[in-house]
This record gives sequence, C-alpha cells and structure tokens, in this order.
Amino acid sequence: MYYAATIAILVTMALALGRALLGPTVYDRVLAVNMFGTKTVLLLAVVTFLYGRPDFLDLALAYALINFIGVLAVLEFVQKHSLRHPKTDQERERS
Amino acid sequence: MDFLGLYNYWVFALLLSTGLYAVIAKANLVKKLIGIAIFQSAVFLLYITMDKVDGGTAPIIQAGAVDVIYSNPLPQVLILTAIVVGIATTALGLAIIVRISETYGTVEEDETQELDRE
Amino acid sequence: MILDVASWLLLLAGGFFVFAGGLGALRMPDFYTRAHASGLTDSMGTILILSGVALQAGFSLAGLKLFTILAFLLLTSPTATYALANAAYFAGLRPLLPPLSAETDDRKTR
Amino acid sequence: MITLFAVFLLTLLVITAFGIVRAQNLFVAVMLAGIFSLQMAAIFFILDAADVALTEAAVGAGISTVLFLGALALTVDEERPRPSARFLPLVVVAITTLAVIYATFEKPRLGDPNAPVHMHVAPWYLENTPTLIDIPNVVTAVLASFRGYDTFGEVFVIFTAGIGVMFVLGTPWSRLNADDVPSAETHGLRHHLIPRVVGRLLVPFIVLFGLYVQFHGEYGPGGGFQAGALIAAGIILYALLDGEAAALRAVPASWLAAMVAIGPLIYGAVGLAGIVLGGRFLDYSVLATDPVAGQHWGILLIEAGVGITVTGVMVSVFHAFAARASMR
Repeated sequence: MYYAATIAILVTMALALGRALLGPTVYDRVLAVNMFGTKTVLLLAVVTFLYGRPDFLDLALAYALINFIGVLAVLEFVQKHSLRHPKTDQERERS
Repeated sequence: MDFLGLYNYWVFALLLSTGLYAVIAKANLVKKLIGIAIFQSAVFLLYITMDKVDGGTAPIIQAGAVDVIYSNPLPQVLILTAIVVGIATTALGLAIIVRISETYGTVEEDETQELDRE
Repeated sequence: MILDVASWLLLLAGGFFVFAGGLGALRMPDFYTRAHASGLTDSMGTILILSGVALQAGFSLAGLKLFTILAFLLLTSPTATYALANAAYFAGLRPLLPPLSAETDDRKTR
Repeated sequence: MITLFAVFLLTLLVITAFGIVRAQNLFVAVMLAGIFSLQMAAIFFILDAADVALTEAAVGAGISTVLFLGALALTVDEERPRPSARFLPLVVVAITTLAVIYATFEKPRLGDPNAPVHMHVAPWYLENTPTLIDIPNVVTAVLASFRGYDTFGEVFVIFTAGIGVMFVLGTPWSRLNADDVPSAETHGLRHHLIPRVVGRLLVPFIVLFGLYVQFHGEYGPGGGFQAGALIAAGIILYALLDGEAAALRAVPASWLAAMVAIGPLIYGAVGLAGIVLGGRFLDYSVLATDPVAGQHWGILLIEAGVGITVTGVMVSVFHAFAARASMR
C-alpha cells in the first residue's frame, strides 16, 4: 500500500515540475516549488517506512522545517523586483 | 531489468554534459556557475550510485540486527563534505561575479571581454 | 489488522487527493485556482498520508516525529500559499473570474 | 519497484536540468535549481545515503537558494538572449556524452555487491567501527575519525571560502554593523504579518533541530556539516523576517568572525592534543584512558568545530551579500 501512495506522490511531483517549467507567472513557479517541497517530505516519510528504517524521519522533518525559507526568500526577492516588471515573465522572455 | 542497472550512469552522463553545455555555451556568468553546480551534482550522483548494494540499507548499524547488508559508507563521506564545500565555493564564485558586475556593468562574458579590449 | 486496513485506506485516499491536487495544479486556468489545487495536496493529502503512515508507526518515536512533521507542514504550507497569493494580488495579478462582491451585489438587487 | 521509483526521479532530474539551462530568466533558473536539489535529496535517500540526503536538504533548500537570490539582487536577473543556437558547443557536448555513456558499459550494475568499490576499504570500516569506535553511524565514524585528515582539509576549504567571500565583497566582519544595514522598517517581510508570525515560530525549532542533528550525528543521520547548515538556515530565516539588523543584533558580526575561526582551531587543537598525549595527529584514542571513550570525545569535539565553522561561514556570507546591496 505504501507503493500506491509513493506512485501517487511521484506522479504529483512530475505534475508540479510541469507547472514549474510552464510558468507562466513567477508565482506559479514558486507555488510549484513549494508543492514539490511538501511532496518531497511525504515521499521521504513514506519511503522510510518502505525501507523499514523509521529512524530516518529526521530527513522529512528537516525539509518540513526548512522548505519555508526558500519560499520566503523568493517572495522577498520578487517583492523587491516585481515592482519594476509586474507582468508575467513569459512576456518578459518574449520581449 | 539489466539495462536499468546502468540508468543511473546515463543520467550522470546527461547531467554532466548539461552542466558542461551551460559552462561553455552560455555567456552569462551566473548561468555558468549554475552549470558548474549541475556538473557537481552529476559527480555526486555518480559517487552515491556506486555506494548502493543490493538489499542493503544505510550504513547506520542497527543494534541487535544480524545479517544486515550495509551500503558502502565511503562514497557517502566524500560527497557529504563535498556538498557543503560546494556551496561555500559557489558563494565565492557569486561574490566574484557580483564584483565583475559592479566593475563592468554586465555579467555577459563577451561584453566584459569587449570592454577589456577597449 | 483493523489498524492495517485503516492505514491502507488512509494512504489510498491520501494518494488520491495528492494526485487530484497535482492534476489541478497543472490543469487549472489561472494562478489562484492553481493555488487552491495545490492547497488540496498540501493539507488533505498531507494529513491523510501522514496519518496513514502514523497508524503503522503507532505510539513510538517515529509516530511522534510524524506528528511533528504534520504539525510543521500544516503551519508552513498554507502560510506559504497565502503569502504567495497575497503577493501575487498586490503585484497586480488578477483572477480570471470577476471578484465575488460583484456577484453578491447582483443578488441583493434581485 | 524501488528501482523504478529511482528511475522515474532520475528522469525528472534530467528534465529539470534541461529546464534550468534553457531558462532565460535567471530567477526561474534558481527556482528550478531548488527543485533539482529536492530531487537530488530524494534520490540520495533512495540510494541508501541518508546522511548525504540530509546534507543536501539542509544546504539545498535553505541556503543555496538564498545565496543565489542575494547575488541576483546585486547583478541582473535576465540573461541576454542569444539569437543563434551555438553549433560547436553542442557538438562538443554530444561527443562528451557519447564518450561517457560508452565508458559506463564497463561499469558494474547498480547495486552489484561484487563491484570493486565494495571490495577494498569499506568492509574494513563496516567491520571495525563497532569495536574500535563503537558508534552506530559508520559514516560519522569514517568522516570524523578514520578519515579525519580529509575532513580537516574540507573545514579549511570552507574557512578559506568564507574569508574569501567577505573580502571579495569588501564587507569584512568589522564592517558588518547592525546600525549600517537596513532594518525591518525598510526591509524584511514586515508587511506580511502571517508569514512573519509563523516564521518566527519556526526559528527556535530549526535551531533546536540543528542542535539535535549535531549531537545525534553519532547515532543517526547527522553531524557537524548538516547541523551547521541547519542552524545557519534558522538564523537566515530570522534575518529574512525581521531584517538583517535584527539578525546582527542577535548574532553579532564579532561572534560570526570568531565562529569562523574557532572551528579549525578546535579541530587542530584536538589533533595536536593527540600528539601531546603520546599518539599521532588526530588520533583520538589517547584522549581518554579508554581508547573507545577517547574516540567518542574526539568525534564530539571535532564535529562541534565543524558545526561552528559551517554556521559562521554560511551566516557571514549571507550578511556579506545583504550588506553589499545596502552599500550602493
């Protein structure tokens, strides 16, 4: 049964990656990164039990704590910079 | 399933060349540095691939357990330190890029070279 | 035995919600609906999968760790989604649908 | 089945790498690099390298994104578009790829227990760690004791890189002053109340978890490198939320300078203590009357040194980029 959950998480990772690659706005990409992060936590949590070594849950705990920092850093950066170009970055890429 | 046994190495080769491409073909210095980071990750993957033993588990000895196969700890030690060293050296590279950007007003390699010639 | 069945059901349901949210995040038309879909995976999927795994772990250190992970995820990921949506709105990104207040005004006049 | 999961993740990894190189916008490239790091950590974990996965988690998720964004804020965030695809690099890269793939056919298959790498030194480490050092985590034992020289070198590389960044950016520790850098009034995420409250709540837990990883490294995945990166991430989170000035008041620049130097000093002092007490350099067995207890003391001390240096360097580097931005 762990396998079913793992497969669902992996497929969702692929979907989130697709969203991160497609964009179109910066916010979509950050959302995808955040989603990918939580999916990694879940994957690590399930795989520790799949391997029968639950003492490795520390890894999932580390990600659960740290993931937020990346999103906040990106948010701060976007706030400083998006004042200059509020449009989608696809438009910027075209220009 | 035999060909899957080499899949990790092929991914290593692809990542290696992706990083290499970014370093030699992109003119933007930040992009080059990201390329080096990808190249580095490819090497990490190569080492960690070599540590895996079939039916093995992470080399943290379980008390009381007998007949457990442990994966190879040595490549893990090398890569563990390499990751932290990698981020420290990347920070140094970024610092140099920041200074280049301030001096030349650009981080594109060909433009800085042109400015040098003048 | 009952615990096993319960944890399998939770894992299956969690897997379904995670997948549904992921699909939504890829297929929804604009940022805010995608944020909603991603919120589904981050809350519902996380709760179900982690409690499914926790039933297997039982009252042990692993169970406590799982509970901690769940608590931190439930604190951080909605916050991140909220902050993102907030930032996107203030940066001038508008939803595809008109704001809700226009519709409620409609209803009042009716 | 697990192999198939790994194959799937590796495929995603390659796609992400292509995406990173193709992205014109450097900011997008940095975010995709964040996803790349998450995937690497998951793959490391599936391939039985729990310690490495924890390191990648601590470094990749928190610090590396923050550093790249700090540098992007000081340079440009857009790559200049190039009209023509460059032919020569593609040919060079294609030839390299084919050559490397051709070379891999000689490699042992994944998980082959008879691969040459498993024949030589590693079995000795696995066999003798319980008797000679008596800690469960063989990775920590090899890192800190058996191959202590290597780690000593790595600590000095980190030390040197930290000093290098400070002086290349022209922001040595004496110039990092809480009064000179922007405070929360102007910077930081002051206007985002909810993220700020939640983030502040997380900071003590991250630091506490870092300390747990530091001192639990002999029994589970962890150690000085991971703990240093985690604690640094916690301090950086505080700086992001309340501005660099608040972080510099909490952990002053003079402390950071001292932390960067103390790590190699502790490490070297433990090594020299080995010589003074009649052993060899970095031979911990002589540190206590019982050789195994001596090993425990030695590993505890040098891991603490590593953790202190890594924390100091990472936080200093973060402050250096932020201070450079406000010097303009």
